[in-house]
Amino acid sequence: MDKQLIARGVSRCPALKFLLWIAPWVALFLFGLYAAALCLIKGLNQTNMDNRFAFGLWIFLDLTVIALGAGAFFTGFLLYILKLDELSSVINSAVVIGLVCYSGAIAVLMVDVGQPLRAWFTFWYPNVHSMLTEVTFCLSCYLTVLAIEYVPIVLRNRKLRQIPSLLVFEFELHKLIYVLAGVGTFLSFFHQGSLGGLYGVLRGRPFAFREGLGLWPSTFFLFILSAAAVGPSFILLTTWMVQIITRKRLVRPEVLQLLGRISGTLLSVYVLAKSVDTLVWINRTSPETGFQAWQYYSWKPFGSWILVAEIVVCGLVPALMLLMPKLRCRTGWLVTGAFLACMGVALNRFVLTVQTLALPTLSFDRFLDYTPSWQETATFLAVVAYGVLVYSFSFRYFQLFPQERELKLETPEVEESELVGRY
Amino acid sequence: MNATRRQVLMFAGGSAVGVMFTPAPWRLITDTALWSENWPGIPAPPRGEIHTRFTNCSICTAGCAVRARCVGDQPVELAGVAGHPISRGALCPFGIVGHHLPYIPARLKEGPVGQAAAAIAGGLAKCGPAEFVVTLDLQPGRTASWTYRRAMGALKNGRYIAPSVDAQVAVDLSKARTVLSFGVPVLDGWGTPGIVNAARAGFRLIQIDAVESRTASMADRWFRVRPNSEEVLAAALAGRISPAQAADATGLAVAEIAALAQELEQGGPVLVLGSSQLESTVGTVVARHETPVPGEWKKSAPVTDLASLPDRSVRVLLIDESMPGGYLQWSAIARKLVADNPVVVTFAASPEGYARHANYALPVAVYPEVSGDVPPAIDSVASTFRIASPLVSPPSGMVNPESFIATAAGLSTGDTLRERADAIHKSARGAVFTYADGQSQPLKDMKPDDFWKVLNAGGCWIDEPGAQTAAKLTFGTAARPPEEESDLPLAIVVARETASGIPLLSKVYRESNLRLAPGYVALNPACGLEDGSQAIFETLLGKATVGVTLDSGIPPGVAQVSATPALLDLCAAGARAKVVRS
Amino acid sequence: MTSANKPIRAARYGMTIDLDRCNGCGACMLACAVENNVPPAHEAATDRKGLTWLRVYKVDNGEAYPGRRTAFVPVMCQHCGNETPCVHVCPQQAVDIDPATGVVGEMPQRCLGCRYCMAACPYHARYFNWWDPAWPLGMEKMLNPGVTPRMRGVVEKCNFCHGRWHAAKEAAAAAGKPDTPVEYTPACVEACPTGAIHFGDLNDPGSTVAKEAAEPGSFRLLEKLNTQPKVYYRSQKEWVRQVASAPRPSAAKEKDRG
Amino acid sequence: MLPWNYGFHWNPGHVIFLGAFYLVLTTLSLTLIAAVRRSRRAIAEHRVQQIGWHADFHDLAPRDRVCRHVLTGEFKRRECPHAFDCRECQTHARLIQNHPAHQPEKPEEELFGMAFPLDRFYHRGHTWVRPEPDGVLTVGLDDLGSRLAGKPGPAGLPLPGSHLEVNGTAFRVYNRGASVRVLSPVDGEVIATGGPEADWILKIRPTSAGEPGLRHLLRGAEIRPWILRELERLQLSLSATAGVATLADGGVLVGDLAASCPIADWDAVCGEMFLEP
Repeated sequence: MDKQLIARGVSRCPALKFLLWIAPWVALFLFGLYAAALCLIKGLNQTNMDNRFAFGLWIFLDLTVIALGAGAFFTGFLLYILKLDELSSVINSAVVIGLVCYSGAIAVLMVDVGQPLRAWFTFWYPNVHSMLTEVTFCLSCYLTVLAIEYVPIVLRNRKLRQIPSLLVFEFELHKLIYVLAGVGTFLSFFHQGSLGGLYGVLRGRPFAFREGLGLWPSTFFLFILSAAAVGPSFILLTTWMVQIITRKRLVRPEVLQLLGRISGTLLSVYVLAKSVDTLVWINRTSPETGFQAWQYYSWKPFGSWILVAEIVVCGLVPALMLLMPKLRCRTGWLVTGAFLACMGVALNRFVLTVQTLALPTLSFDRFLDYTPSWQETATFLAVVAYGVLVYSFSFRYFQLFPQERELKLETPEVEESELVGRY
Repeated sequence: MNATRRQVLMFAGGSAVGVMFTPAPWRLITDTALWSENWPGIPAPPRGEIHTRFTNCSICTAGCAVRARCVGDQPVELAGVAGHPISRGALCPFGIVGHHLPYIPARLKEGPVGQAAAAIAGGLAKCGPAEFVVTLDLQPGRTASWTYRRAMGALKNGRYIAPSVDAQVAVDLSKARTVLSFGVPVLDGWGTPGIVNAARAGFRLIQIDAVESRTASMADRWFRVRPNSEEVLAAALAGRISPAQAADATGLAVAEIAALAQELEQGGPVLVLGSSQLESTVGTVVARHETPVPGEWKKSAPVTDLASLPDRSVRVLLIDESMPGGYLQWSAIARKLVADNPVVVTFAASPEGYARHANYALPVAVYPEVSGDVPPAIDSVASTFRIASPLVSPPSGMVNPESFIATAAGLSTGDTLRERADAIHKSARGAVFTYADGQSQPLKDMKPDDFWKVLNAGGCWIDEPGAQTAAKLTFGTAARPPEEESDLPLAIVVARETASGIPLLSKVYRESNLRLAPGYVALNPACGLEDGSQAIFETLLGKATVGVTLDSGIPPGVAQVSATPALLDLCAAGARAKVVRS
Repeated sequence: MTSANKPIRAARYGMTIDLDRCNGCGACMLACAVENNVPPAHEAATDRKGLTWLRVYKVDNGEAYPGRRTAFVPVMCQHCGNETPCVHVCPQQAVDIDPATGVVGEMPQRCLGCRYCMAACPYHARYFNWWDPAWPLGMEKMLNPGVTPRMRGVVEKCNFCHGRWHAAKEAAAAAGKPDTPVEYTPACVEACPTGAIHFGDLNDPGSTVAKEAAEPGSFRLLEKLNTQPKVYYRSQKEWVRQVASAPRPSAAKEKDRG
Repeated sequence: MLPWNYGFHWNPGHVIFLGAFYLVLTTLSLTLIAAVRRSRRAIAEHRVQQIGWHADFHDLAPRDRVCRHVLTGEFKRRECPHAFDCRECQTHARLIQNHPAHQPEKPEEELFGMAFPLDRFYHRGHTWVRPEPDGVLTVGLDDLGSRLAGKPGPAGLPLPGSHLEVNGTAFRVYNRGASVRVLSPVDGEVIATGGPEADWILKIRPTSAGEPGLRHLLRGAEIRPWILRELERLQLSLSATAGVATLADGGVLVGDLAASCPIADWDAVCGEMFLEP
């Protein structure tokens, strides 16, 4: 029934099947909205956060999601600024992922603050020394950029492009996409960094505090690096998942491998930098503030295993997997590597947010535990559902993977029956 | 000129843009931001002229002098009166929030006044020769207490009961070089904070306590004995039993006990608190001169204690718990009541006390709503007369127990406080300290009316110090050695410094773990229950639901119980308990 | 981040707390709550979701009887003087240091409730309004007119009784010397029955606090963080001074828990 | 935030930070404004059709964008930089100067039973153009095109007097769910429209008379390789959608392709063949 909206020459599953696919996600999304509404109307007492655990699941979500969404800016940067044209086959998908991640993160932030009505105060009385100000500004700007970058994708829809004015606007806007990519890159570098700075500057939390390189603490740069490193990995991962779910070939394997290679290279740099930073922290930064680093890891369950897991298992290992051409060319290894890389960054964000707050600072403090309330979890899941929904619709009605059509023509051996994917 | 529509629009647009480059719109936005800065439902503190009023805190016998900062006639903040010869500007945590006492959520608001009066009348009529009409006064020594005694005296078989009989013996901390305290919270709610703190530097405090109470932790020396074995140790120190026996019972080493005994030898004069076995050094205990009363009051019922009454003999029981004081276990009282429907009337502010058992609970005004005098504290060497003059007016429907009981007994009373003030003035003893100016002047230089004014506007009459006496301090009934009850593993220790139900006190027990919350039991973390969980507290006298607080300061095998009436009813001296998951 | 009128001589208000005199009665906590219109706890509140601008912690030396010792440590905003953690992180200048007094101020009416400052504070001296403030019926008549109650969703903390400072300031101005640092007493200082807390201008060498702060027995919490708190603690007991340093490793904690 | 706001004071932090912020905002808004203005201009200049074709061309698979000289083997690989409009192509001009297209001897190419008379020019959108003596150009669907279009044939013909431009939409073709536009091979004014019975579809008076106006059209020797390649593409797209490919019926292409294999996604196939992705 919605055939006229679906691009010519690509096959999408019947509308009914599509509805069946999105129905559960819509349900989850609505449930999450209800939970979020509770938090907004009744206040944050609905969460399990408290004075000591001032941040919880949501901040972890924000940091992780934004790191994963970094693929959008970084791919754009590689494609439009560094002219890595192979990536044109994933850029649309990257933009959608970025949009989803950032809008989701900002939505959750709005629920996370006690007085959402005053969110604009940050723009009104900005404290330029605060990392959060930097984050707020860059996030909102970059979300706008992503929205604008998303417009052409929407306007290329088969039906919309038949409206002359839209067609022309899309054409002209696409010509200027380089500007947007440039701005996006600029902004992203800053907010990815300032998200890292967010905790790095907390001299009151020696576990998170890092010494400054110039204006910003080391975590600022580590976050940029790690985000740039996993961004491509996450795109790789999502593209692969979409290919599995829809049982279609959407991009050439070389593209995925290229993404893997980029990811691997940056990841190895990141791992190196992170290790150096950690050593400096253990041997200088932390002791100087009167805290012996080993103490942090004496609080179960956060033993030193977490450090190993973060730097070796989810850092060094995937980096090598993605760097070795032999392994990279095997989808299994490629995907595993990408997955581990993403896990590593998620773990890093978790450690920096949750573990930091769990650890005591005063000698008469307690080591705190925290389990999110159902409202928090539901809100969290709503963001996931929201992401899946936006991506599903975008995939069905817009051309996220320009190569799809020709790849389809290239594979005559694929049977019709197989081609009817879920979308 | 006539402008075209286009020109008008252009002009409007232009000026709009122009305005953006002036401060006006931005300032406007900033100022209108206020609407998101103030929410409905946030109470606005009342405005008004601010002035100071004085009174005396009547929450306990310390009767600390209070300086109240008032807006209009509402007290908003209470503080001590610096330079006060007795309270010395100190005010305990409960006194600080005393003005919130009327707002205890569970406060008793109305009661069956008419029925109660009728029932009492009926009871008096039915009262047989071997039966008694009894007034139980939890806070003896007040003027109201005298009225009760007169009222009971006016009845042929009236009796006046008080938790502690001897109100005239006091301790003189300033004379003691060593204070040996058997579980008495010397530094925490006992006596008068001002006096204790002033004298603290002068004496060495040795605390015998089963748990690390707040006093124990601040004491110079703390001996952790087995619960309820304080008296055994005292006996050993008094030389009645051998240190070896005491060692077994108390869990202390023989050497420790010997050392302690020696310490007391050299550390004299020694003031012993909380023990009826061991005597204080002469000089540390004084007998206060009795606060003068009008002559005609003298013919009144004597102060007796509950034990002196035969069982099943009380026909009518009137309980005045309007001023918190000692608490007599209900089971002990119930034993004395006649079998066939006795009349029990309690005058209470809270339904959680005897109101749980009484036939009639009549609501009373509380501090700082009501005018009444505060008897001198145990550590006040001189008799005093200070009036807690009301800072706020009580809600309607409150009963004045004094006049109610007087009327019930057919005793006609005038303004008793005034009468007593005049009696004191006649004696021409002592001096009067005026809070407003911080001056003290001999009573004899004062006119009766001025004296009365001062007393009501914040003043305190202080008698000459009492003389040394050999009289012993009595501390209720001596604690019996713990019952050996196998399936009740926990020994009970009562935490006397429990927080009350005043709303803001949540700061010290719910929003922090500083004090034991009412209705809670503190246990050693090894007890296997979760902190803050609900549990069943059970003794031979019954069971109750309690909250559990884990505290590593509580030794295993001990349950520290908050001193709320409901729990005190279950905790006879030396009783044992068990706490099980509910 | 500036005060309206910069005085000629800036004050540096600070506190000294004698832990050997503190018997943990909690009078200061209550006086603080009364003075600053801090509402009583919501029925769901715990010691982790409560509002205690000033909180007295019960600390021990981690040993079992007979070695066990307990002390009480009143902790309020330490009014850090150097790189004040909370001031630097607040995204919208809702937290500031008044150069005239050195007091770290909080503007609840500008607070967004992001709680970043709470994560930043090593002393956990900042508290979030998880619920709308509520007093038992009629009790709001007893609120202090000098301080506005805060609404749900904002952070608040000790400000050395700003209301009292303001009153003192006005009195001084009325007396014709608006620019000199005024002397006033915060509620907790006034309330402490044992007189363990002293308050005054650390810049004034003659003041009690300045003298006591300089004494050997005095120390500050987590001094090595170099946040330069203006609240000094004093104790003659070595182990009490130890509580100011970093936490014991959990092993020790577990031991003294049991 | 703004110099006029309370609490604002000029310090380096503010200047740098807000400077950057406003710079970003300005850039973004300027970008949008530029896009809007350009598109307004484009619409005003009637470049919509052209832009539409360029957008389509951009969406074509790379191997469908090859230069005509790759077909004839003069280049190994070359992507057409002018969206199949060779009139402004220098390379093309040079090439045909070097060796002008020799007039083939036979009058028409015959492939799988399809006739491609060589007396006319062919557009890569499967239309042909025959210059008439009176200078009018006759336009029709070529044999492959008409087989794709099937029975109903062309529809939505432009009214006489309307103006067509190269690679703009000439008319549409509807067949078995397929709905594609057919690119106009030439510039000019429509003077007559033929029906299904006629072998031509449009008669057009060209804007610029003579050969240069037709330089972008295929001719002579180019036809055979081109058609062969087109059949290859047809084969591909058919097999991609239908799996089976029964194009040739005893070496002769069936009359109505759509009828011959109905399960195929004819929308996709026609899209491929008529260059409308």
